[in-house]
Amino acid sequence: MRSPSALSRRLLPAALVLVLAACEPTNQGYAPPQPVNYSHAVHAGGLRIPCLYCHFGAERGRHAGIPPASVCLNCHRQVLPDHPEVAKVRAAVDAGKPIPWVRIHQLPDHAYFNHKPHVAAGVTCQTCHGPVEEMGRVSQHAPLTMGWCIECHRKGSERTGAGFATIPAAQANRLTDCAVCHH
Amino acid sequence: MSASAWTPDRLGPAELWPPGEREPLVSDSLDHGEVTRALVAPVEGRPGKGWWIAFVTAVTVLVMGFSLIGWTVYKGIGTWGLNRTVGWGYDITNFVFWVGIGHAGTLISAILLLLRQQWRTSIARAAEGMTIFAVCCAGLFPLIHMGRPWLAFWMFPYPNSRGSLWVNYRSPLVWDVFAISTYLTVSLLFWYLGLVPDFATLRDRARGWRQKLYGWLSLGWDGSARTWQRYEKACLLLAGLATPLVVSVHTIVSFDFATSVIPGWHTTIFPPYFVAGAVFSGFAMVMTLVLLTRRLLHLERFITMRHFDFMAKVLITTGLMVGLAYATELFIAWYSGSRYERFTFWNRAFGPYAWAYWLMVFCNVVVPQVFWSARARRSELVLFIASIFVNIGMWFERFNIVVISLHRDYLPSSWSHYTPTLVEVGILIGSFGLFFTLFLLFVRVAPVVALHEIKHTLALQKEGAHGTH
Amino acid sequence: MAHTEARAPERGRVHMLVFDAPETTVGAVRRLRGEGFEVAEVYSPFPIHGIDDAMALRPTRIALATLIGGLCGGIGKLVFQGWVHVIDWPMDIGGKPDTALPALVPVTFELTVLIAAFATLGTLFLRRRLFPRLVPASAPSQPHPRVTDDRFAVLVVERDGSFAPDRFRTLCQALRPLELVEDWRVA
Amino acid sequence: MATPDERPWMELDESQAHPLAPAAAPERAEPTESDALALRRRSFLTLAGISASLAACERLPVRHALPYVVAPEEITPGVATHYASTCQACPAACGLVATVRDGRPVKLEGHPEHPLSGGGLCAFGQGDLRALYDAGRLREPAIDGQAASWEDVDRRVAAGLAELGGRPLVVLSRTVTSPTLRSAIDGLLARWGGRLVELDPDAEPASAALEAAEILHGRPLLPALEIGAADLLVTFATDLLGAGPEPVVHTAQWAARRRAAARPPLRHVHVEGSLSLTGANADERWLATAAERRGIALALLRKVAAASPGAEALAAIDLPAAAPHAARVDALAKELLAARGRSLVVTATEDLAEALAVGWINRLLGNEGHTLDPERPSLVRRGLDRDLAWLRGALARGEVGALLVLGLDPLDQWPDADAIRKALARVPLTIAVTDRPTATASACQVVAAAHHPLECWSDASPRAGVLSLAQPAVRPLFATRAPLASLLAWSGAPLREDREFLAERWKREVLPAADAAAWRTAVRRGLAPEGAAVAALPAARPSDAVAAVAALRAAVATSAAARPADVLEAELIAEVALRDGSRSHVPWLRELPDPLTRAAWSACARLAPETARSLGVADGDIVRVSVGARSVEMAARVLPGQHPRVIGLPVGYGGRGSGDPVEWNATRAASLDGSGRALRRGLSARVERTDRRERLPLVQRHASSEGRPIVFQVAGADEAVHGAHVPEGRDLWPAREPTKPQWHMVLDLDACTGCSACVVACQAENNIAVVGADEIARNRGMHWLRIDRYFVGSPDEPDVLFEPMMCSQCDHAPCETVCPVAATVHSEDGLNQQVYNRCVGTRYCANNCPYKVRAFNWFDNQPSEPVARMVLNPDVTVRARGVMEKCTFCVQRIQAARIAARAAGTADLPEVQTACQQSCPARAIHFGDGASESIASRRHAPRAFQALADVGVRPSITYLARVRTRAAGAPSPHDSQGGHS
Repeated sequence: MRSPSALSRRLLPAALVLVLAACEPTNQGYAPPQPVNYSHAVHAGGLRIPCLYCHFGAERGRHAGIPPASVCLNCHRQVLPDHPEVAKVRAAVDAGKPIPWVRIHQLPDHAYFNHKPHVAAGVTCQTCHGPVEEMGRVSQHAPLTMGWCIECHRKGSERTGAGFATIPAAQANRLTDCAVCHH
Repeated sequence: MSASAWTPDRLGPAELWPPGEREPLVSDSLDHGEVTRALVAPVEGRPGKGWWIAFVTAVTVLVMGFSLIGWTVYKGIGTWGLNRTVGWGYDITNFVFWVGIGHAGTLISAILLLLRQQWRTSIARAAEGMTIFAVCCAGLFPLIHMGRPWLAFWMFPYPNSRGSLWVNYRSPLVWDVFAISTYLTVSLLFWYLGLVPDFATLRDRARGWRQKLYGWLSLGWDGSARTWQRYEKACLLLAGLATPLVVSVHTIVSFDFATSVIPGWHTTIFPPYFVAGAVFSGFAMVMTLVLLTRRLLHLERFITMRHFDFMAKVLITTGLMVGLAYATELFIAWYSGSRYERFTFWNRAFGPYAWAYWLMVFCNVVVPQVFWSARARRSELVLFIASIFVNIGMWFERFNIVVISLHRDYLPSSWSHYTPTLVEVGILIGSFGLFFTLFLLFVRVAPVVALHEIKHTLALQKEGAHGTH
Repeated sequence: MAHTEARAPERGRVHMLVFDAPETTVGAVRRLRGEGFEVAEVYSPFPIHGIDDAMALRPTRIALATLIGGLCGGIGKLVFQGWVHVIDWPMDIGGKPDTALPALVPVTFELTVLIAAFATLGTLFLRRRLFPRLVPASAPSQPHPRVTDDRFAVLVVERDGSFAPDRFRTLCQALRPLELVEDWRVA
Repeated sequence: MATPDERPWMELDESQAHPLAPAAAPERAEPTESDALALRRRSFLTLAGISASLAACERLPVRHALPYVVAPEEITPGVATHYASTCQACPAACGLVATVRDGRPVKLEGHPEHPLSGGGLCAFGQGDLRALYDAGRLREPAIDGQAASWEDVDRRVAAGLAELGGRPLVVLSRTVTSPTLRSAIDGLLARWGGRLVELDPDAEPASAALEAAEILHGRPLLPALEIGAADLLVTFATDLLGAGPEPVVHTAQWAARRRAAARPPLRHVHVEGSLSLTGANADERWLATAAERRGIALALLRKVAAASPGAEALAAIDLPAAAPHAARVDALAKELLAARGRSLVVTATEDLAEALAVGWINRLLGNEGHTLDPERPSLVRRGLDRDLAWLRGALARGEVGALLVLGLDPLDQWPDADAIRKALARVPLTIAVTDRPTATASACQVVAAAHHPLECWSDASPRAGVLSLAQPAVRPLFATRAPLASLLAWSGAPLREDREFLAERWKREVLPAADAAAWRTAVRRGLAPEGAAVAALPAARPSDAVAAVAALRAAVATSAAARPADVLEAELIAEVALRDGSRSHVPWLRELPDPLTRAAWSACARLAPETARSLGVADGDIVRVSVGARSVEMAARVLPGQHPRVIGLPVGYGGRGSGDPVEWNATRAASLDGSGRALRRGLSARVERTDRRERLPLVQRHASSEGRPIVFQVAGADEAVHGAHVPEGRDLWPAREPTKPQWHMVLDLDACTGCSACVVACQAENNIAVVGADEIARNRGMHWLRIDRYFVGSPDEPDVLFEPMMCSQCDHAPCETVCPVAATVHSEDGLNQQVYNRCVGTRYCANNCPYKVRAFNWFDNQPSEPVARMVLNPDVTVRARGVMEKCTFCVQRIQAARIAARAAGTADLPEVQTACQQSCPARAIHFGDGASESIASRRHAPRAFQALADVGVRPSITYLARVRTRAAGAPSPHDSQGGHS
């Protein structure tokens, strides 16, 4: 005669598979090699170049933007012009061909994320992107799931400290409205 | 049930059958072994020509239906005849139709069990099977009617990475999901529970893979008195649970319409009206099915004309109930004074779909009146034709509710017309293919009349006969 | 309790009487028990009317499981729905209040029934050890291959030396079973 | 607009190359397979914002991000820029603001500062954006049907022009409103010798009115209308508010005049045979055939002249006394005389007598200089039939040395196309300048593939004293050339680039100072500065009253041949969507239902119910309409309000390449009179029924409101609507605490003319799919905003009511409660949000919507060609198959405003305009916080009502009832609602 435990030995793994299939995996930790071996640890960490110097779009609009190669050469015409990685950038500028960076942070297309209000509200870059200034090769820090977004948006209505203070209270509780991100 | 003494007087209206002429429900001459052999024969023997013809036909229709479902999923719901005004047509009509069919089984097995109606025994198993297959057919339609059926699992509240976005428990469709899945589950459990002793019988007669199969299915059934004691209690409890459940399911299905704002849908009469209609259509379908099965599997000794007599009386009763509901709807529409209500019901009776309305009235109210005649109640041909009419009529009842209410609602500028496409018609026919395929497989796998219950009935019949004399 | 009952026939010598009708079976059980023999179990193809009484079985408490299951399902679902709509993520749906109780009734009811049904059947299956198994269960627990067909088997257990074999045989002759298997053992 | 920028429109610095096209796509964009489509890769950014759904259980696919190599200054990826320009879809030349995202225009809106159009933009103009991205555009020039380079084209044209041998070069064009283009044409003609022939291919004739203006005012230019100064407007068969010459301008004036509370209400009397939008909106509408209209005009003149001192000469003319509607004519004449200087009579006719009579009426009533301005004439119609007759003759005689067709397609539009085709073959050099393959282009030797107007530099002067500038909004998509540049190249001008030529001319002739700063300001504003020099007009000859009276006497003498009363007359009409058919390939415009017939895609002949009955014809029956030797087959549409003897035939359908099953344009049904004029009205027609039927793509099949509280009209602006109010406090549950703002919309049905500009604006803004005729016929249109049309009163002379219908964002939204997955829920600011990516497509919400404003994606309907997808607004999700969608009150704009406010650190949102509101020429749509002054005052106005208020869903849309003013004693048989089907 078989005991209930024999039953559970067979059924439980099946149940586990079902549960796993139901939860959505994320791209968290994705750190692909990039065409140019650029180190944020060196530039943002060591040299303390502000994020917005290169990713100037974050203040102005939806996309933070990958800086045009010409921005790199603002410094690298003088600094380390002969570094092999810098040479790749200069070659790209000379050829007029963009560098095919591999995109790391990808939100689903039906979510309209806009950098501008987040920067304006004082959300630091690291809140979402993690300690980029310590990353040699950038990896995806946050899961970038809706649940993760919502977690912060829910707090937005409660938080009164730095950043969220700029949001009038009447508007803050709208941060969980669907249309904030989906339209 | 087992605890109380059963007397034949409780069988039914005794006045129809004067003492001495009382017709037994099951032929008295059978002993238990004969019952076993007669009822397991379709399972153990090779299927006959009739079965094969029916099965091949059903599977062909099923394949056609599923191909059309595949086409719908591939191309989009646009392959159907729905439009901006009429968002539901055949899909939900079929859904409600099949759910309604699915009510008779539980009614017969649970409610009649609680009411101690012994005549249910012979048809309960078939009716329960029919219930489950009908609910399977019904469940198909809400699934495929979705624009994105591959996301149907969103209808279930499961933890997710969207901040845990659950479901909207205010939506009658969510109630439907819970009602239909609960109903299917409980019906399956109830049905399976009834099958377990019969599987054990099959197991003990079988060799080889069949023995293994039925060994698995019978869960190590031993037939001990202690098991039977708990088994009977559990059956009663399940019957007690299934009774409000079966009423709740069609009530909730009616909420899909009753809680909306659309005139013709927004109607408080719907829950009882739907339940009565469900019993009506379910019994009609049981009648159709059992008439066929009885012939096909030679079960005349177990399913006698007396059973049909009872069923015909149920039909006439429930038919009058739906007739009353139709009349009440019309009266209330007039009495409400609401211009929208009045128009909607005027439009049902005299609008572009008036033919469907009057077809419904004819099939559901007029046709069952034939059963006032005792001879009609015992004529297989009349029973069969009338039951088909009721099936058609009840399908049109749902069509009338779904489509005629929608196609002309509040805003005349949006009034429209709905004509089904061949794809929709094909899927409806295909759902019958699914239903009959499952039923035909069922009669080959399990005894279509519950062995242990028939034996029990026989024993009680004899005991009762002794007791009264 | 049921557990020990089920295993009872395996202890001591067991004798089996086989009948072909429920009435004779019930009569036999009454006689045997009246004569002081211990009837361990009766096997039948369908529930025998009056056997509980004859064997003096205690009524089952399975309904308790139904009640507990139903309460858990209903209350649990009601609380969960309330938590979803009031605490976890309140939303303005159709302008109705978050605490719209009537809307939560149908699902609560369904879950009550569902969990109660599961509890009932689960209890039945657990207590009577009904699980899918490959080997026919007749081997350990079913004394006669035709008890699922048309035979009724009565098991009498010999215990504590108070069993009187002669008296038993005499009684058996009087009861006229179809078969009498003395010292029946699990195959 | 959304961004509170004090400089809302970008300026293009002339020192730079056109910077709109970036060197490469910004991030999120992927390289496209544009080469296969001969698209120049540099010319556009790919399809950012087009959603691609991601499988749940996989890692996301590797995507590359291509940043700019060197970032252009003007473009911030993902941020819109706005360029002021001028619409060139028709000669009315309304002001335009193009919204450009990542180098591609995604929306056209009216220019609020434009002195004439003032912010509105019609459906046709907005459809021009979709024409830019039309996959069927010409992509390169061709010679003799073979693709060629521009050098070859210029060589061939130069060689051809060099061999003219004294025969004239004829430039055939639509009325040229661009002074710069006109000067380039002049330059070309001066160089080679020739003549410009202007032609207006519209259904509405203008030539007779131009001739009348020449007689009365000394030059063939139509005096500008000042409807705003009028108290009484009498219009004869001119569709001022619909497909007329300047619909946006006239609608804006008309609606503004109706709203002017301080003055007596504008009375509008319209006389016509075929129901038009103008007729539908008039207070009073008289049915009259073409001949009857002439009679009415002459009878009116007779009465006005009799009552006007100094009009003895006119009174001496034997004007007919008896006219149809004699009693009404008497009353109207009295009204006109009572409104001297404050009345306005307008006609569109082919009959010189009628045109002169109307001119005389205006003159006698002293309207000139008040409601009518001959000094600052309109310049949008200049085509004279006599020029055309000359060209026909010259072509027939083989006297034309070279023919340059600028944009027109005469072979499609002229009745005698076959003769013209033969004549074209004998012309030594034929050139077609067009952006589309046309019948004419295929018959021409040289096809100079033209830029789309949105790729061109140009200017426009639709009225004397008004000058606006057009700048490109996108870098050219194909190897095409601006028409202006082509003309410059062929005339051997020193400046060959269109922008240089334009800038040079403006600095020389328009701008007060010839400096770069003034030019830059002009480009930024899209308008010539105040007080700038205007385009030169033909000099006016002094008006000669004696000659004008004589002309009228002569014209009256040539009376139209009497027609037996039982003969039907065909009238060519234009619809607001397609107008003359020059954009009939634009899917947005084809999908746009006609506001009156409610049919999209399909041409249908309009018949009065009585006529249809006598012919035994129902909607969709194909009828054969024969005019002279020509006949056309068309589906019938029974239209209440049509004159029983007039059958309306829409033009604009069936143009080459439009995708119509019938390669036919209704203008060909027009007949030619003896002088070579193409007649469009009063054509004797025979109508027969065929035994074929068409399933008409109708978006509305029931015309009556069935007495339900849906739409109302009242007799005066202060009159209250009865029966549309619902007692408060009937809720079963406590109300939610409202927050601020709660978005609310008010639609003024008294201003709304049904012109449908909002429908196209909504379609463009919200990426609404086009589904095609078959799907429309199945009632599966996707429009979020539709304009319902109800007929009230008798089917023969009904009142017409329009009611824009869109999601009402109900506070007690029935759709929300039923959605199982919470894909549609309410937002804090009162919006009914629809989350497409959550929707599983049960359609329950749409079923439960009392207004039926939700649209389901039955199929994948979005265009697959990459070039067509460039029009998609990246701020709005492109909906997938199986998903429900509906009006969002342009939530993306609200969101942008909120982000702007947040970035600015203020609590107050900047003004938000929905797309429909912005485009509305009549300013009939008001949007904002329900508690704000502008909305709240309107919500509680006497005329305010909510559609289906008794259902209790609490819509956030309030309507203001239509006001219909009838003359005292005029028949007013209709109550405020009801009707027939």
